Amino acid sequence: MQDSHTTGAHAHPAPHGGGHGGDHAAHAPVATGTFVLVWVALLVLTLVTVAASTWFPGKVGIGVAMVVTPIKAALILMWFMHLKYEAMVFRTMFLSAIGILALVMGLTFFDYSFL
Amino acid sequence: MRSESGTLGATAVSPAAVAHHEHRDDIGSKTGMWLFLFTELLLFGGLFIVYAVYRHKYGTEFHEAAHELNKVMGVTNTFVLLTSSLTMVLSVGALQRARVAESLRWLGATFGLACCFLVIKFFEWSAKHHHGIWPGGEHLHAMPPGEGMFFNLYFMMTGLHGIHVLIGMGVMGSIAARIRSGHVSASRYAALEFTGLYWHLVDLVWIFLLPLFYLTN
Amino acid sequence: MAESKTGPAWTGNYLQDYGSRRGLMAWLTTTDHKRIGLMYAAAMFTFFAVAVLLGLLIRLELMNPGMQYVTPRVYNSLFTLHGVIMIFLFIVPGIPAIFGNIMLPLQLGADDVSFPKLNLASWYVYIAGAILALMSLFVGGGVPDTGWTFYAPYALRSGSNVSLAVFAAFVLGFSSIMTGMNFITTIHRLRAPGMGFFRMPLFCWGLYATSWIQVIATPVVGITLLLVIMERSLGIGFFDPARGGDPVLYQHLFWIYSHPVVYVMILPAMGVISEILPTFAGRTVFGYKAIALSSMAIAIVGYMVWGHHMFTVGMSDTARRVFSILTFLVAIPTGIKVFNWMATLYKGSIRIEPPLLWAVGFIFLFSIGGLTGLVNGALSTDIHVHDTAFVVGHFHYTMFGGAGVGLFAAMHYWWPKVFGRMYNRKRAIWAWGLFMVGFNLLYFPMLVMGIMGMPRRYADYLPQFHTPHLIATIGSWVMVSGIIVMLWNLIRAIRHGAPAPANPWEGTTLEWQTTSPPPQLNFAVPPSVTTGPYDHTALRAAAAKEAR
Amino acid sequence: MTGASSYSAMVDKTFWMILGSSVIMLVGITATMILFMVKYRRSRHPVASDIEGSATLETLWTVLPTVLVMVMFYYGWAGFKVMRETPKGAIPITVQARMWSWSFKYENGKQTTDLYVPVGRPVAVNLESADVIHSFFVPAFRVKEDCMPGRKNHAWFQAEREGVYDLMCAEYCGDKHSAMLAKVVAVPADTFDVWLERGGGRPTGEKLLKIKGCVACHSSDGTKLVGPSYKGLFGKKERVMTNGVEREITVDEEYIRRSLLQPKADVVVGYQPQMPEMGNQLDEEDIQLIIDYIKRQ
Repeated sequence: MQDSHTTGAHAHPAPHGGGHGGDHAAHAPVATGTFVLVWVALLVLTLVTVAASTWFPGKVGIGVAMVVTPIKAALILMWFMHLKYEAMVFRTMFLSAIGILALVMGLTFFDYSFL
Repeated sequence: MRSESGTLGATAVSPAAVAHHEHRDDIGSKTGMWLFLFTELLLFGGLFIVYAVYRHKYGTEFHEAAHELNKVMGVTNTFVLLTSSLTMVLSVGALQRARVAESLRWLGATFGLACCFLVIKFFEWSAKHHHGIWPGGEHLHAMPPGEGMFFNLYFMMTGLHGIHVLIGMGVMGSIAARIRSGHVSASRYAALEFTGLYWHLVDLVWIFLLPLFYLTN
Repeated sequence: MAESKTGPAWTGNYLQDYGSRRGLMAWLTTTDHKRIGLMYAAAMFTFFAVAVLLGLLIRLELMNPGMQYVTPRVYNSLFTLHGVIMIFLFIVPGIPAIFGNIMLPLQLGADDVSFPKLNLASWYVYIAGAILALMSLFVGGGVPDTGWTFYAPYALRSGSNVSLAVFAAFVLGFSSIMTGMNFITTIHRLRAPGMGFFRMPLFCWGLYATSWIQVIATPVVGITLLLVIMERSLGIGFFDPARGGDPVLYQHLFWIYSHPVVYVMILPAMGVISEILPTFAGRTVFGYKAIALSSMAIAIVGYMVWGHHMFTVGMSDTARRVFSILTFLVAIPTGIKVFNWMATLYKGSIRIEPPLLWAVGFIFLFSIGGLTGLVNGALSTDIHVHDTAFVVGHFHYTMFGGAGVGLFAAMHYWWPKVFGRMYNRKRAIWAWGLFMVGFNLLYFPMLVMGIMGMPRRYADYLPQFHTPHLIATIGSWVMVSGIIVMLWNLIRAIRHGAPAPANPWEGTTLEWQTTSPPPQLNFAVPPSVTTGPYDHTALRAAAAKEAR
Repeated sequence: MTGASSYSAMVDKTFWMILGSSVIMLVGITATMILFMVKYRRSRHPVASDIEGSATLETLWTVLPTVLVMVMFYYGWAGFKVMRETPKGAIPITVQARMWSWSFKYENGKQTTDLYVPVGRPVAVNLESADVIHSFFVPAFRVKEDCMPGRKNHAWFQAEREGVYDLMCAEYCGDKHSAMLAKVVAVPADTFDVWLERGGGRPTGEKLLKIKGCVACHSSDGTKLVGPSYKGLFGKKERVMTNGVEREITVDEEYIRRSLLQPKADVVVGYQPQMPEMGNQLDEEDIQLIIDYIKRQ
């Protein structure tokens, strides 16, 4: 698997659980401005959703929410939760977990949509 | 796939030597943290499945019931949580740059915003409670099944989310103490970073709860 | 964790006390993965014994038609307890908690798992869950009588102590999640130098697939069980048709977890078999990548087949077809494993030892379990056998004949490593023979009577089912005597067995490179890896040299 | 066990097809393993050869089983399709399941505790449950479908031979699950028509109690079962739990009516609140007939 960060040098001895920060995982701190920009984007996107649901209740409002909400989630995941800066393996794991949830939900609807 | 083999194979490490050499595996810890976050996602995921099924079954009732919720409070709380996510990353960033006091200030702000969120939530819930709308309550029990389902889902999902906010606040408190005592610092900030990851997850869940409940009319 | 292993240049093995604590306290506070594994074993086999006893009582009551020894209510509690204990306390933690804990770091060449403290915590959570489960027997409205599946709306109406039992299952889920998180991280981070993912022993692959299921699936059942408790206490009505809820949704949520979890039970057992066969065939495994990747395939496809538990509940016909075809897909990677195992015996140099016999027994019994599963996968035939003794037979062939026998195989394979003692070979083979005969006498009649139309969970039955019931009950006695001989033989070996060499079976994976039993830090010299896990060349060369 | 419905032969064919290929595979696997273990045991074959794998073989034993299981799926599906497509003109019968008895309601209002069906004509069963999940299972007909509260499940079958067949509850439903049995009586079509006409109209109070399964839990001879006996019940003073408060009431018409419609409102001390609400199964006239019957006990 694509776990390029696992190197033999880490293999011995066992590390400790829990939270020590340190050199192995360190990446340069992200500029404050980037975070503020993400935050502004999140606020704006929230307003867009609310506006859509207020002025165009029903299909349009829900449609906008269905498009915008995942974008907001992606912003948080990629920047606030640093997935953008992490090794590939973290993104793969995350997508697998979400993928399974989506799959399971989809399969459930083979029952409810066809009743 | 890894091709290079490490050098440790050549050097024998005796148990005694290990005891004196404290070893950290931050990527390992982060892997564990993310795995934990997946379990949280799937925990809410189960409720999202329940929501999806009943929204499908009781579409109109859900729209009716959603009118009862206070959209202003819901949106305000979204802003509060989004802002708290910002203060959280700023706190991590400050600690990474070894600005301890600034980091603590941002962490304090995050804590305050979390409080603010809960206070708003409290007013919202108590208004509902006042009208007899709470799980097991008279009014809720008398509602048409679909609307009752909406409110029970609302209380279960925002309640579970609220518990997560409370836990997050507890963790923030203990991390603040550990930053102050120097156990969490610029050279070992992972604990604060993981608190941040957890807090953003709480935010992430709320981002989905907003359209599912407040913007469903 | 490093602190607890201090002691200047300690040279003893992990079974001996070290550090400041002695005796029981040293065990209860240990973070040593091997000791934690043994603590799981002690607790789990206690519960296993209880559940076997309950199973014997069920069989005794069913020996003849009519009610002989217990009332229907007590009978219902008996099969509920048998199921709850066997599933949640024995077979779900099962091989991962015992041999995953003991062997994973050894096979990877690490000196512990990634989070040793979390590992100990998960044992305590397991014990807490077990205590809650036991409490549900004695307090409140009586012993739960819902079956281990807790189906709504019966579980919502039952006056028995369902909430506490459900809460116990919820708590046990956390233990499972913690173990899964620990193993995934360990596998990603602590492999020996040179050990890429595709040089990992196949048991580790089995555990890796299992751990992912534990992490991803368990939370779903966690929230479902919480909702059952909320439903019983607050009447939220999610699963109660009287309040507009849908009992079928409960079954969906329950099986979204509980179907993948049968792979939690079986994948590590398949891993054990994949270890034993190359060792006793004295050759490399056939189709390493096929076996490794089929574990992952089973884990993933296993998520998509839960609906086959629900072919008669009134799901949409579309859903039934979709789940039927997906169910058949999961048979394919399973078949791949079996064929590769057989090919591993081809042109080997085979030694018939107890672990190999258990492994072969696994393949035989699990094949019956898997093949009868095809009857359950096909729609028209499943409609007939669904909720009959056929399903009970099929389930026990896969779970007991598979996961259970896999555990027994693991015990016979790794006992010398874990305790540094050999057990009596002859007695082990006798126990195996008794078990195999008894097992088939017990469960094969269930397949037959299920086809005849005997529903499951019946305290009493119509006279036409008498003969198979009688044979099954007699079989249960034979099988249990086999288990007793086996356990007695193994336990006796801990004190009286001959000392075991480091590598009694000529195994090639890393655990055989350290002493038996291993030292606290597993390896005096941390190993590094240059070949695949089942490379016998070095062993053969050594043997040839010795012969000269 | 021989099948007795129009589609049982089809189900059995699929079954034997799957079973046949399973037996062939099981015997093949077992024989091969034993053969290898004998032929390549160390005393006869001291040096093993390392065969890492074979792409050809892997492909072969991936593709062949895939084809085989898809054939199995197809047969299972084909049989299932027949089972789900109710033929036009099938006789509708409503199956009412409850803890722990069956009753069957025909189009003309006739109700029975055993299921009478004509040979050679399709029967469509609508499956209802008054409380928890039950499952309608007639092994001889190869038919099974749950009586799921909150869902309208259905099934159909056509008896091909005269006879009396077992009908069982296949979904665990509590204390008397294994006693929740009935018979399916398949009679010639003309006999069935005569039988159906004769028994129309409203059953007596005593018959109602039997049809609705009340007698499973309430005796008429004073025996204490799951619920109180009808004997000497009317006019008796009983201690009941109302909203968790114990109080004394006298059994009158009002109380009996409430017990039928809202059984959990007043539960007699010493009994579990297990009785289903009967409102959807009894109309006002039925209730009066039952009250009159209980008065006479």
